[in-house]
Amino acid sequence: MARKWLDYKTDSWVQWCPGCGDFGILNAIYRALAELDIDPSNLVVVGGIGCSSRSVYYIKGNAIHTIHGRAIPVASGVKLANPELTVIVTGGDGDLLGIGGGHFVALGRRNIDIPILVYDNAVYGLTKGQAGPTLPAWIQTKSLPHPNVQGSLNPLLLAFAAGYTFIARGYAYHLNQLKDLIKAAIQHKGAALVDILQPCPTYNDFMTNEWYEKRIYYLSEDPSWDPVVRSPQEHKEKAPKMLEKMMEFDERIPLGIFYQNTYKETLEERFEKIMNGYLSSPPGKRPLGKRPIAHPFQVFKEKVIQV
Amino acid sequence: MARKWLDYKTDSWVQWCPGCGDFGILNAIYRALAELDIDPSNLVVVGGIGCSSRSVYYIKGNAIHTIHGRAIPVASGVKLANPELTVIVTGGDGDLLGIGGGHFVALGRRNIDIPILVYDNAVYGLTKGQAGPTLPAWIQTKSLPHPNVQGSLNPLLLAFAAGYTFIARGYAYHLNQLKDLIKAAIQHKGAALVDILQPCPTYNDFMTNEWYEKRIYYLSEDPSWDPVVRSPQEHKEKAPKMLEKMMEFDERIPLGIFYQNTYKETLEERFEKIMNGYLSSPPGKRPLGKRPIAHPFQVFKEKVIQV
Amino acid sequence: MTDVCMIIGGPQGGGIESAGQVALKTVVVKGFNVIGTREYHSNIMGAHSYFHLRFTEKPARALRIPVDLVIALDAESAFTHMWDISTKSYFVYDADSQDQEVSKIPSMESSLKRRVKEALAPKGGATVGSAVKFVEEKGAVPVGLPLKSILKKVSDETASPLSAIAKTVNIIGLAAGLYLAGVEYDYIAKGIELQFGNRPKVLKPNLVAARIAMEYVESSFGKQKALPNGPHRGRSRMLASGNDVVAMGKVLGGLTFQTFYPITPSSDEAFYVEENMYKEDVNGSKISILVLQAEDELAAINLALGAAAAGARASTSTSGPGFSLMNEAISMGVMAEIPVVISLWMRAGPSTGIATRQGQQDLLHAIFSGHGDTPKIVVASGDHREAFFDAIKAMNWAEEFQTPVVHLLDKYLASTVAVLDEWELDVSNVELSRGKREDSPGSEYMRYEITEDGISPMAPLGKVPMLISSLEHDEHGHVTEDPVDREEMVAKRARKWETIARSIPEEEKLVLHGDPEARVTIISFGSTKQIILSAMEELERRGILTNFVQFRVLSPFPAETAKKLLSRSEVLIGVEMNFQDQLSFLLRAHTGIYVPHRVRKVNARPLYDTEVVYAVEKIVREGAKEVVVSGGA
Amino acid sequence: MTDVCMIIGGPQGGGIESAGQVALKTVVVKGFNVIGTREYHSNIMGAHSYFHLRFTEKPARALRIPVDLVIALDAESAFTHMWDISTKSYFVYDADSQDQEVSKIPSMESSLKRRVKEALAPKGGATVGSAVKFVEEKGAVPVGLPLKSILKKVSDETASPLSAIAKTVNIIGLAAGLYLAGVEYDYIAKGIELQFGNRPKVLKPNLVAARIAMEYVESSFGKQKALPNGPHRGRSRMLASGNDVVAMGKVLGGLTFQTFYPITPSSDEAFYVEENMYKEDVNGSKISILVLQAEDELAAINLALGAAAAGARASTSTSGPGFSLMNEAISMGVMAEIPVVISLWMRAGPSTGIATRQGQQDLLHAIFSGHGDTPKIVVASGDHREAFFDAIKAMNWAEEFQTPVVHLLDKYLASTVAVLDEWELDVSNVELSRGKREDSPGSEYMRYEITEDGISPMAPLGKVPMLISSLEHDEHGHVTEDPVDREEMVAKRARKWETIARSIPEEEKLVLHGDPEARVTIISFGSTKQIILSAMEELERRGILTNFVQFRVLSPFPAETAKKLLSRSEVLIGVEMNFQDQLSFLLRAHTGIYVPHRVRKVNARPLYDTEVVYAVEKIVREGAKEVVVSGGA
Ligand SMILES: Cc1ncc(C[n+]2csc(CCOP(=O)(O)OP(=O)(O)O)c2C)c(N)n1
Ligand SMILES: Cc1ncc(C[n+]2csc(CCOP(=O)(O)OP(=O)(O)O)c2C)c(N)n1
Ligand code: SF4
Ligand code: SF4
Ligand SMILES: [Mg+2]
Ligand SMILES: [Mg+2]
Repeated sequence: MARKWLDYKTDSWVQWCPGCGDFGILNAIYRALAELDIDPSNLVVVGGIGCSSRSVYYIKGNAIHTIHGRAIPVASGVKLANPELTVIVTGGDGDLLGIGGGHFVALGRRNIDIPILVYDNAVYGLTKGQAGPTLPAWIQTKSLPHPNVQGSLNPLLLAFAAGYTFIARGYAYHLNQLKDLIKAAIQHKGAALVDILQPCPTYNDFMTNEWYEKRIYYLSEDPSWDPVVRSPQEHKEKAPKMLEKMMEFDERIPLGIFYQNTYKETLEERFEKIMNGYLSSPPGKRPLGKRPIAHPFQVFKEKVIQV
Repeated sequence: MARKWLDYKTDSWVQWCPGCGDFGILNAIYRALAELDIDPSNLVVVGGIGCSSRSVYYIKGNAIHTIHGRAIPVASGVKLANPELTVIVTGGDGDLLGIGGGHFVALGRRNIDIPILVYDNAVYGLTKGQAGPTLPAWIQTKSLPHPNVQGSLNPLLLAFAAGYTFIARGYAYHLNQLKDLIKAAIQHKGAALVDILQPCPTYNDFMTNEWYEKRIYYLSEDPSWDPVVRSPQEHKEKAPKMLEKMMEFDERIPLGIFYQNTYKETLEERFEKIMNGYLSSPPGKRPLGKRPIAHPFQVFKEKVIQV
Repeated sequence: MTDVCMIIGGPQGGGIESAGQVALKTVVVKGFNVIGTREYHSNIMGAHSYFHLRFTEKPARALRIPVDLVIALDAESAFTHMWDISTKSYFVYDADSQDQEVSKIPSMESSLKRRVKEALAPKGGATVGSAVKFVEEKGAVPVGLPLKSILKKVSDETASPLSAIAKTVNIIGLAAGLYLAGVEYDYIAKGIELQFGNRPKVLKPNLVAARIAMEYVESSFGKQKALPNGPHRGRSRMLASGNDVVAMGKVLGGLTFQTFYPITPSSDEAFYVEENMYKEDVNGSKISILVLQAEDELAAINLALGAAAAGARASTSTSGPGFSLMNEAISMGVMAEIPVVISLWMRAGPSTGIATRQGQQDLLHAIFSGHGDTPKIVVASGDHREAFFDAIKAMNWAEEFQTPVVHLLDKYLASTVAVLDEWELDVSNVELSRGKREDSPGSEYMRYEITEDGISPMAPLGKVPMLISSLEHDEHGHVTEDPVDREEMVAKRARKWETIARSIPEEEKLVLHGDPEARVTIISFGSTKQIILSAMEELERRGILTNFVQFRVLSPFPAETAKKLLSRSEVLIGVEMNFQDQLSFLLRAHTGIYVPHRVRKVNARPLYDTEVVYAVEKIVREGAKEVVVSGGA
Repeated sequence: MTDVCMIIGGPQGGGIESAGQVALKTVVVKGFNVIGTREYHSNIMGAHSYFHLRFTEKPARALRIPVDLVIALDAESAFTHMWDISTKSYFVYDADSQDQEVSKIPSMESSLKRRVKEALAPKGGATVGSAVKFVEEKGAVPVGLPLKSILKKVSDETASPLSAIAKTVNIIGLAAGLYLAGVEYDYIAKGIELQFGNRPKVLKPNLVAARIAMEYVESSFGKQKALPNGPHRGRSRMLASGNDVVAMGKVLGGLTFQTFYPITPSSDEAFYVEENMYKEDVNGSKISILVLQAEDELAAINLALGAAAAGARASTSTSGPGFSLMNEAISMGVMAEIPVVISLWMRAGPSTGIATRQGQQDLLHAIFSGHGDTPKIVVASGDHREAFFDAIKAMNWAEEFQTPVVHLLDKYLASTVAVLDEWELDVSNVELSRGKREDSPGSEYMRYEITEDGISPMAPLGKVPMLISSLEHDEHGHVTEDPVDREEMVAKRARKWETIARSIPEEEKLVLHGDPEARVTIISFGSTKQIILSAMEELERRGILTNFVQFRVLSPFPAETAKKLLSRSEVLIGVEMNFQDQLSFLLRAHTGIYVPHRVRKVNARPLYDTEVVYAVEKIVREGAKEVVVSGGA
């Protein structure tokens, strides 16, 4: 019997403020998991530190609550040690694009099969509302003593530059559409970004629900929109248009899948190529013998001299 | 009397391997500095750790040899403390885009007036030739026991995504063209990237001089190429074409200035707006009094209660 | 003599912080000394938090549990604090919550729920009603406030909808409680005005709410005897947290460059610097400090190092996790000899631990941070006054000795508000210095000139070409691997360290409090100071004469003076809020002196003077070796 | 008895490494024990480097200076090593470089140049010729090789252009030197074959070069007396560096996941694991280890932690700067109780320091790494054999105790090649273990179950839902801030630490070498072991009986046993390669025992047995308190 979304809800108290966009994201995750009928024992949700990262306690499955900014390397370790697991990263814009920015970039180069769900509220929620890396310059949200003097970065372009093979943007309060994006990201084989615009009613009094609702629209409204690239050639042809869409973030903010590359191999597949049998007997599942399998003289023969 | 390029050469022994592309870059830097007639006392070259980062000892001026990956924050500290200084970062692809990737991204958001010269040899030279973040997947250079299973990232796109306002690519052995690019990067007000393709004859036996020479060409060969954007509108219009060029890296590799944004303010200018007089009396130059200027009760009045 | 300790508890975001502020201001206006702190979850809204406050005529040095007054604004607070009540105390609670069951409160920690259920089982089930019985049996007077009807009245009187004035429950509870403690309406009104004075729309309903609450208490429980005013009236006084005073020290101590990456409990310090970063005219001078939020702590400290090299007086501020990330740059600071102050606000670890709670577990990590023989100055402040002056001293030392200085502070100090008198913060004798700063270096300038005291003149960047290096270098700063150069530079840095050890006066490194002749000696460091001092008074009353060696500079360690001061002690007791007895370890390493008795607190709550009294008695009278104290909710 | 110490020096990239390898192999084939290390600059090409080697019939434990043979392939080497020569030694140099002036050598460190100039001024100027006079006066026999004409001959004989065989100068020098030391051509040829056997194009000219060089020496200096063969023949022997043996220990000890970020002197360990990461059939089993180069050290350790949580046997490997960056994750490893081995290869710090040179300055940093009360296991290997077995033990301990384990090693061990006999690496009694690993957890599984020994059963991810947390947590791993939960978990971790301290046998923690009755006791840790053992033999010969307490596990510290072992000692001497006397500090902190005498080496060069002998004599006979030794070029 297939699982229901409620099967993914834990009985932990959900610590978010009333109206927080994170609730919408969490619900969308539940539903995506249910539709994919993922076995909670096989699911590993890895979070950093932040309001958003607490999601790990609210989703039935395995959870690792790591340290600030390091969810991606920890998740990568999990996935590479046991590629059969479904590994998902949940975290904030500060966590994943600020302090964790270097790892965010490195994941693209690796193209490990992990979806990264960025709860993008443009502020540092849990530490009381400082500017996040996606807060535009000169905006002064509630907690700031001065307008933001630092500019914002574009997570979609960043992911593209780094080599992510799935790039999407969703909106926290659009449960169904977001659910579909998360589902697609999980199903995609490779590093996937879903940048989720998430109102933080407590601290971000600029990018509010109203602000977003006025701007957002779906790429899929254009019936000709096809984000999938199946070959380098197709990539080349489609990329400019996709990038143009990724850059659109002002009066109009597009949502949906911007880019999906289906031909690039994952790191797991590459390892299988250089280490036959890696996928079937990965590092996390290889049994440990009672004793070393051989004497070093037998194994490291090139170091041995017959005198 | 204007300075000559030799005025920027120190008498340190230059520790690079014969034929190393770094020599070309160093020479181009000397010449750019000479043409701009920059006072060595006013020049601060900040390096990370790597073959390339040793440049700091070879350029007459102030030098900070920092730690691996941290040249950008250290340089940013210098520049913000004293914006009158000409601050330049020299470093490797591993240093600036690998371990320092997070800071590379953050600099774009800030748009501090610092040119970043990436000596991009696609390997970790000083540690004996491991794969760098710009080495394409499946390439097996000399030192690697297996082909590179990790993919490469695109420094130009990364810079664009992060918010750099000047983005260029040069070639180590094209002294004159490279000199011009570096000059333009120094003259540009804001965060500038010059990604410099740099053959490492000792370890990168794939991306050799021959390999590059077959592929590279200059954007300026197209007389209509104009990388400058002077307004958001112009930005919008020109960006797709620019991005297309940034993505070109296969049989053809374009060199030159891809993008220059002249309307975005630097962080220094933004600080001046919220702190009148910052530029004329910056943190590094403010004199320290002999005593605190006032009693805390006089300064932090909102904490004082008249009982 | 007045000496009242109280707790007001409620959900995060429910006005506990401002109720606490109003309480602080009220009792200060009434002429008392006060100390108050907020305990809260790492959460933005909904989890339990409480303000813990003590006011008295004497110096307000420490908090204690049990308290004389609990104000429980919601059911969770009633359950959480039912153990904290003393005999002859008031327990104010929401009468409407009478039937609320502990199992129905989602935000409560499950093991606390278990404990409540166990404790209340004999009372017929875990409801607020049972909790009230529980405290009553302990001798407390329960005071049920019909919050709903009081709010209704407030709504009527202010002609505002209920939803608009619902937030005044915190003041209702507070006013009721303070009234029971003998504080008259006028003082509370003054406290409310001081808090909300600049927001008239908020001020009005709160004043009304306070009055109605007090009237209700008076009508139901009779008119309370007014407390005589405290002695501390007729002057200006400051209420400031530890975060605040460190920021003040930095601002007045000449800081020009501050970086931070947000982290509890350090960020409020950085924010307060940021709020004060720019002031056109202070005594004819200008305050202008560049405050920059970094992308991470690696950047935060490297930015500060870069700025310092360029001549700025620079600092950064963090907590354990961020400090861990700074290790490599600290090592660079030592090697490249760049001044920087790192304010390290400790909290409960390891790792993320409990981000918003007390711990003193980073002492040894701070001292041994950074690979490769990296001595650095570590100074720990004992209270607000020290924290203020140490913030200035740390900057002086950093620049005089061209070295990283760790200013060790903690969550308790960070969020504890103390009252300070003008003379306590007198800066007229404070000197600001930069040591061998060289503003006009000649062309022969060498950044790492070998000198007898190990300290080289330091010029800012931009004057004359120079080399600064994280690699081993010669006098010029040029990289060298030569064994003789290397040994000379190691020796230079070692001499510098001796200079530092010699230059910082012993009396700044450690302080003996109390009777030098006492046979019982307590050693400790950091924010336990005032708590221990307070306990010592009580211990003396109970016939145990103690003294207390407070370690202020932990590195360089004042070994000889410590030996001297401790030589006469017969019962040596270490009081620490970590489980590795880090100070005792350090003391023994430097002096050989073993500390046989330990008082530990590791439950991530503040230390109370009552606990120190209890533990020291247990040690002195019963010979206990180790006493773990566990107070606090 | 044969006991020869030699140096062969030349520019980086000039074949010094392979000359050293050939020398090692040659003398092993000739039946000797050998030890050899490479000293080099943090540079790819051109800077000076040298191979330092000793062969003997007895165990080859240590290097020494002065040496019996210097082979200077270029002028810089001749200048650099002119002090290193003993009386009755050979000084082989390039006769064509006779007139080369020190001031004309760009790659040389300027202060070394100064010293050379000073030393050679009386000899009429700083040329190689003067250096030759200098060594001659010291009693050495200079042997000038006309490299150019020898190369010409090689070119002629091999019918290859000069440029193609120019690289054989290293073998020319080596062969000439070895011949002078009494090694016959056949052995050298064997050494060359072992080194270049799989590259016939390289092999041939090198054989020719060696022969011509030896013929030249014979014809110019007469036929040398052949050294009798050493006793160690007729069996298989292994030549491996410290990097190699640790990699071997990992591979055979069941490692399945290794990460690294390149850094000297650790990366060669990771590379050797990588070279051996995949082997189809070893005794019917398969080796399959995922080796991943991370983007930085933060990622390296976090990747390993993630993999370990998912069931892998995981390690990472780094040096000081990288280790500094790992602090925060180490703290997480302690809190979240995740096994991981960190091989920490120390080098000369602080900061980037001298990346390719020796130092032992990270002991205290390793122990106190990570904020917030974070005890972890730290084990230091004394030699190759220990390093091999410790690499396995470290993985066992990490998994048995679910904790980070720091395996402390250093640059000297890393690049020192030793000869190992089969029985020395016998693994037949080595057990591999994972402690309370739970592969079939039930649905009630709790990751942090509170147990008496503090260790909870550990299941890999993917079996049954579980929570792993860096925040303070309850038994399930669920975040909690409850004070009682908190104290229980602190106590659990403290009990676990006691379990660790109890479970690791004392005899693995420290070892007493030498006569227990000796009145002079040396303490040390890490790679100084064999050097001290070697010095002890010589000291005994000189009438000073010593023993030596080698500390192997530094955390948990074996305080009681140390006290026992040290109680009888009258002269206690610490030998350390750092300036903070880190081991002595630790010893005193744990036992109160003060180490009054210190031998320090801080010039970033290996320690020599001759230096230990010198220093101990100075202490024992003259009562010196502190002796700094400074040998090495
Ligand atoms: C190393 C480190 N630095 C700082 C912190 C403090 N911290 C906790 S959450 C957070 C930011 C959270 O912002 P974001 O990732 O955007 O998540 P949000 O709360 O907005 O969901 C910070 C800085 C930390 N835990 N660790
Ligand atoms: C924290 C830290 N990790 C690793 C190293 C070792 N290291 C020195 S240089 C280098 C890589 C250099 O590569 P790159 O930046 O590309 O410069 P290149 O040598 O190629 O010019 C590394 C990993 C270090 N010094 N510090
Ligand atoms: S602070 Fe913002 S992001 Fe955090 S829980 Fe509250 S509303 Fe959500
Ligand atoms: S290793 Fe490569 S990058 Fe480094 S100096 Fe040599 S050629 Fe240049
Ligand atoms: Mg956020
Ligand atoms: Mg490189």
